[in-house]
Amino acid sequence: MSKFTDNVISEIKRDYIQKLLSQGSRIDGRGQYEFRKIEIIKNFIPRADGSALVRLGNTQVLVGVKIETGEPFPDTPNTGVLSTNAELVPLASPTFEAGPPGEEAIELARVVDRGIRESKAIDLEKLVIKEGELVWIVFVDIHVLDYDGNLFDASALGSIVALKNSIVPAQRFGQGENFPLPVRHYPATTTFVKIGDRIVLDPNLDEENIAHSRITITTNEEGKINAIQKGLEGTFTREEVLETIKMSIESGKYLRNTFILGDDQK
Amino acid sequence: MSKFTDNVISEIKRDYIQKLLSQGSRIDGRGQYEFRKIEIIKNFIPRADGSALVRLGNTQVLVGVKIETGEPFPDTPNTGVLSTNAELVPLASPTFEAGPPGEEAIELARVVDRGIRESKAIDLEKLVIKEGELVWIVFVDIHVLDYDGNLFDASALGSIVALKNSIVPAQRFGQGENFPLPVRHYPATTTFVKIGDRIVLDPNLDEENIAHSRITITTNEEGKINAIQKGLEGTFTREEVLETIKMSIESGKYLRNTFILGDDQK
Amino acid sequence: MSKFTDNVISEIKRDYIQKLLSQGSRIDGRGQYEFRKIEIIKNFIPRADGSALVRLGNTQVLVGVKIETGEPFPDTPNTGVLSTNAELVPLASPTFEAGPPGEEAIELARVVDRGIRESKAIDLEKLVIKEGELVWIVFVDIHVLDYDGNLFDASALGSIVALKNSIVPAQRFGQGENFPLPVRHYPATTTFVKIGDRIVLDPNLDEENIAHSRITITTNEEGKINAIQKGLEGTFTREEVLETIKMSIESGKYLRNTFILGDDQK
Amino acid sequence: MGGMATDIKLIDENGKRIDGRSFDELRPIKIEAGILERADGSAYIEWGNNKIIAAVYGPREVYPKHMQDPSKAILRARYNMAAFSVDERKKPGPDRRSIELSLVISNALSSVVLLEQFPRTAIDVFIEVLQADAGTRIAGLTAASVALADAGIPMKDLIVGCAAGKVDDIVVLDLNKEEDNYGQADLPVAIIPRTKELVLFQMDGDMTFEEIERGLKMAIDASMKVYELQKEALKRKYINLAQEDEQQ
Amino acid sequence: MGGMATDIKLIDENGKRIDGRSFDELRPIKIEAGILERADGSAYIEWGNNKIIAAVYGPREVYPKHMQDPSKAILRARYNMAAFSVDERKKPGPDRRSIELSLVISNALSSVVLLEQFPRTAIDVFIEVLQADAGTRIAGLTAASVALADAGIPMKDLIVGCAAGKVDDIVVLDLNKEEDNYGQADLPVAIIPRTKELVLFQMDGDMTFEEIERGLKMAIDASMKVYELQKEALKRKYINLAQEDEQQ
Amino acid sequence: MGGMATDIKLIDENGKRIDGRSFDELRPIKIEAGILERADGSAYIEWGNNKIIAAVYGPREVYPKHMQDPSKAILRARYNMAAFSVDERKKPGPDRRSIELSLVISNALSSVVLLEQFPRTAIDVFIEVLQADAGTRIAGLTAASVALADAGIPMKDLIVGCAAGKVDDIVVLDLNKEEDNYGQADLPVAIIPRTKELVLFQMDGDMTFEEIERGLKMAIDASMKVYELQKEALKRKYINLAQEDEQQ
Repeated sequence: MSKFTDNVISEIKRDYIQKLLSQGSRIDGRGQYEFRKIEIIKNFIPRADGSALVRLGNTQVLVGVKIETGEPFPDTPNTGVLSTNAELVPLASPTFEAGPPGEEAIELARVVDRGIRESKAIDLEKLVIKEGELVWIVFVDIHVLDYDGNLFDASALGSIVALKNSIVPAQRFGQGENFPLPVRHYPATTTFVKIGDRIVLDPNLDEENIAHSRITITTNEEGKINAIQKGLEGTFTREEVLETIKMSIESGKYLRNTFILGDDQK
Repeated sequence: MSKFTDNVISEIKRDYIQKLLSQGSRIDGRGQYEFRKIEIIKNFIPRADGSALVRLGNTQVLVGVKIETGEPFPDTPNTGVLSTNAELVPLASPTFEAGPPGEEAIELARVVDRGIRESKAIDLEKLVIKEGELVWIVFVDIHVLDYDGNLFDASALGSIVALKNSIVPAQRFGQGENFPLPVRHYPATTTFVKIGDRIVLDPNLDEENIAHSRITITTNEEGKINAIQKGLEGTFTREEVLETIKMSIESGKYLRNTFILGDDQK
Repeated sequence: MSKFTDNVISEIKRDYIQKLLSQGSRIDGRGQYEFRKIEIIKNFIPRADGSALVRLGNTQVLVGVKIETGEPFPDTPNTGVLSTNAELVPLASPTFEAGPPGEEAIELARVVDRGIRESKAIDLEKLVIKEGELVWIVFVDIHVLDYDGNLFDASALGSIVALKNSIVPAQRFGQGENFPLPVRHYPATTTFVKIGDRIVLDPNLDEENIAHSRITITTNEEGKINAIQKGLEGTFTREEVLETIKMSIESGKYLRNTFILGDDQK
Repeated sequence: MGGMATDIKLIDENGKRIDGRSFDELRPIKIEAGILERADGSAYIEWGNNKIIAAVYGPREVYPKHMQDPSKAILRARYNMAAFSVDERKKPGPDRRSIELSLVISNALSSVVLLEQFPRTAIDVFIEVLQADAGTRIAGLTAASVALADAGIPMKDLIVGCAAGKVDDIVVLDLNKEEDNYGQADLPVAIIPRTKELVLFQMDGDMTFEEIERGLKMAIDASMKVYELQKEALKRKYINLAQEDEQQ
Repeated sequence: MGGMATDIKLIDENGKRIDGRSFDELRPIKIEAGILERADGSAYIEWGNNKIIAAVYGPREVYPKHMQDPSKAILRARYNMAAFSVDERKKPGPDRRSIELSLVISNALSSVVLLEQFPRTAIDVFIEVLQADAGTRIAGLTAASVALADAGIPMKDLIVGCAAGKVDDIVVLDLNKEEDNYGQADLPVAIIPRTKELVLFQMDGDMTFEEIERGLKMAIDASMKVYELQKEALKRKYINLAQEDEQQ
Repeated sequence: MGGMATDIKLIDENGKRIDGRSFDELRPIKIEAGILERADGSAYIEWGNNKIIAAVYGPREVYPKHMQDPSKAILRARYNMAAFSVDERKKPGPDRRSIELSLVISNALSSVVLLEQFPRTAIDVFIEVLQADAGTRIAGLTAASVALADAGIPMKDLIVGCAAGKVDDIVVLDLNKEEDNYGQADLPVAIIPRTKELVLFQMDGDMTFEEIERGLKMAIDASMKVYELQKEALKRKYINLAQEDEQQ
């Protein structure tokens, strides 16, 4: 609930987008299940232990990874710790406000976190220095720079690319040689919205602003599903949900092969 | 100072209550020093280490006790710790707001805490695991569910009943066998308000809303006084205060015999 | 940005002050580089480990020093810790509000802190109990009581006088005999404001309210400069800045000889 | 999911779960409407060992005013856990999990409440988890929609839900606490019963497409059973009210 | 009460207390009115080793506006301890104790201020404890009511108080820090001197009815002595003002 | 200054600094205007290893309303460091240093923006430090003034700056991270280039009058060079826009 409701879209634009969709077209000419142009600059922040700047159309998200030593949680003494945080800094949108993370930032961080955690992307058991006493804590910080829709996919993509390229700074902490962060799975996250009765992948801000329902799905390289989050106040039918899950497995493959495992990064 | 001043009472009702009182009657037919109907369900929350749901007329308060290990205070290395907290959750009244405890919740928690602490109800010296290093911390959490006046007495009663039935979960913390929390005194708390020049025990919400002064008194089984809190913006004469203290010793006996020591609990 | 803009000054008074200044006079008859009357009561708070009440005209600031044991910062294992805090309590001005320190209080604390820290006034290396584990932490708390302009100089003066008279309470912490806090340098802080094209030392509140630029300079007994802070939205020319630095070295001598090293304290 | 690697066996050789249920069996559920005096509407639910109260206030004024929506009411749900509701005492106040659940519950309820009828106002829904035992978001949401009905807030339908999950490689209904801690996936679902559209849908863990398809069906079928309990609770409340009226 | 079991003897064989006072003797008290330039009214009190300043601002505007009371002024007292006022440095900002004391002090002052004369405004009272030595709430309240008078706020009367307590099984007046830490009970009292009605009254510890009766009497009698000091402080302030006027 | 006593030698026998620069040499600087879609104006700066983005929103409405200034716009700059921008992860949210820098940056920018043209509004400037390498406040301020120009906010001039400092007893320009950590003084300066008036000026460390005089001159001269880069960045932006227009 922002004071600056610049996200409000004009009636005319709303009607135009909906009309196009009903004819099978999108406002920016994309196909129903087509991503916007994706650019990734990995290691954009050399001072971080891993980082990736993701451009998804005009949306820009910078993810930085910092790895430090600390105590494990009492109930998991023999695994490292993953901590994911998102800042919707007011630089990125007139609707974002300074201050502690609001419900949108928290939802974003928790959905991205779930994708990494539930896919067991990081081998946390290899991040134990002394069982029950000292482990590596992996901080994933999502810094949104320009908000033009679909922060979920941009942030999740930036996070896994940053993690894949992260180095555990063991030397800085007097813990021996540096080593690559052990990443063993490559979750890919895709988001769909429903506008009227049409469903599209990777909504831009205009589409997001008139969407009734949203669904974000994370799948792994075996085609299994690790996380789902339905969002917004609208509904999906069971058939729609199952269709988006199927499409997510496909689109996830594209993201994984092209941007996570592939070399299409700067 | 609430935004939703639903506690405001109509002029007509105010006059009616005052007129009745001047004739020696109360709006719900009770005597001047008569409690509303009291019902207690102890161990309502088996997951807690002790609990009691108190219904005082339409007021409902749930008190839960959790007991954990922790460090003692530096100046009392050989006693356990008591920590009392009250949450006036917005579910219980249109005048309660979400957020950190306000002055009303803090006054409630501190007055209940004082009754337990000053009566030395809990034998805190028996809650030391290792002197100066590890002791039991007893958390009393007062969760107000329905606010129809006199939270002080409902909360204090719920707290002592919950404590009396609490088990120290030593096993959960690898500290040997569970044992009953050592409770050796049974403080009883009674609250009076002054409306015009009439004083009544256990005000309901309508009475509270037109009261000028309030006094809450905690007494123990020896008829000694352990805590007093005068509240609200009005005054009491010395004689009135002494009269309420006398009545509190009597009413405290009733509460203690019937609900704290007696079997009139579910 | 306060709700209570009592600091707003009338057009007429503004014009009068400016006219006087253009004629080389100040509203209270002082010379351009003359301090208001200064009174210091040292050890005003015997319960503190050091203290000084400073009256600078009608401005009153109470500085208290508390010294406790604690851990050093990881990157400076062999020095004690200095922590400076300022509270602009709402008692001191209609424009101050309760709550955590705002940007003005933080600027004040940080500028005073810089003067003490950069002049190396306290010999922090003598405040180590056990290297890397236990050191003395020196808390300087600035409590503003009456705000009639120029909090910087009053607070900085009170801080160095309080520190010079502080006793490290080693006995209270079981660390041997008490000893005087080792203070080896005597920074003096002076503040100038620019009104129109005139610069004056030690502005009172009326002058502060119509000033465009402010500069606060801390110098040590060798005539070296340890800290500078330009404030407010206006500008200074290079020549003006250099002139105020020169004057600050002079005025600093006066403060140091009369109030810090001298006996002109109660 | 807790995701802890353990040797705990959650389903025995006869297909029975540790609490004796079969794979598609709900825990015992009890719903009561109108249990608070002060709230405009309220409900209490026991679902397994969950004990949860929901209350509704509103439509009422919104402060500060610039938060008002001139075209409709704002529905704000607040999911809160009592300090003593879980094994280790929870510090009072919202944590990140509570904030996320408050959001998804607000969204789910907003899908059926006729918010357009009350512009510039707020409808506040408070869910207090008194004892937690897995499935609190769905149980709380289920109680909240009864509380909304009890408050007389106009709705297209109730909201009702149930979780499915995956335990010992089997898709099962309505995870209990141990299954939630040591199982492989959790799949909370809430629907509008009249249309069976999904209004809340989350998943975490590891499931194939087919497993989700199966879990979703089980959760929707079970939701319809819980829906009957919601309606009965509301009916009981109104029968009681009618009887009280007669007695007067 | 601190309630620490110790062998500290607080009253000697001659009935003298550790600071040499008899059982019903006040500590030295000094009150000064009008000691701050900026505040609308102010007062400084030394009571034993307590050093406390009170200031008043108002009546003034209330923000945000929906906090205004259309029928009267809101009186808001804020009791605050300086970080260096106590043995162990106190972290700045309100703790639970400060919040409770701010409330009981606000209540006590509200009983005499003619709030109805200033609807929609706030009267703010700030109490800064610079050095604490037991009895700060009463000393602060006593100074605050002088500051209100100094600000010209219309009042039915001043508020004044004193604590009694129980030490070594004896009821005594005006506990000092050691007596507060190691004694058996504390009984802070504040009254409207004209009517001797109680406006603040708290107790914690262990007392019989008769002990409270005795303590209450001692506290009220002592309050009347402090009342004289309040009036003298205000008189001194106005004599000084008058002299300054004459000199001009 | 870090003030750590070390044996680190920061300037070699040939007068070269550890990164090879001479005493009055700037680090490499790259400025780009208009790099964000959503902001009303934006700029990106790389200055040595600093990487900083600035964005501007406004003039826009101020909430709550009593914060509005009826005579002019409020300019609010917010300096913020990303958690990963420094060696040890920084907890998100403002610390005391960020709050002070936000203030001095707000003051500096306010000196040139024609705030009187937009009464009752706010102009918000957000500076995000993505990677920090000494001199972030000046680099951020330099980017912010380009962002203001990019947003079309009317200004008397740009603001531009540079720091001088003292290292191994020598006055040098534009400290890098090691020089900042182990040097003797830091002297950040920002000016209005047209008049060379100072709008930001801070110092900490240990310098004589003559050293400050020299440092100040070096900083002002260098600022004029950075000013050229600012103007080029803005020019490039408008040439690109013009070309895009032609292509359409």
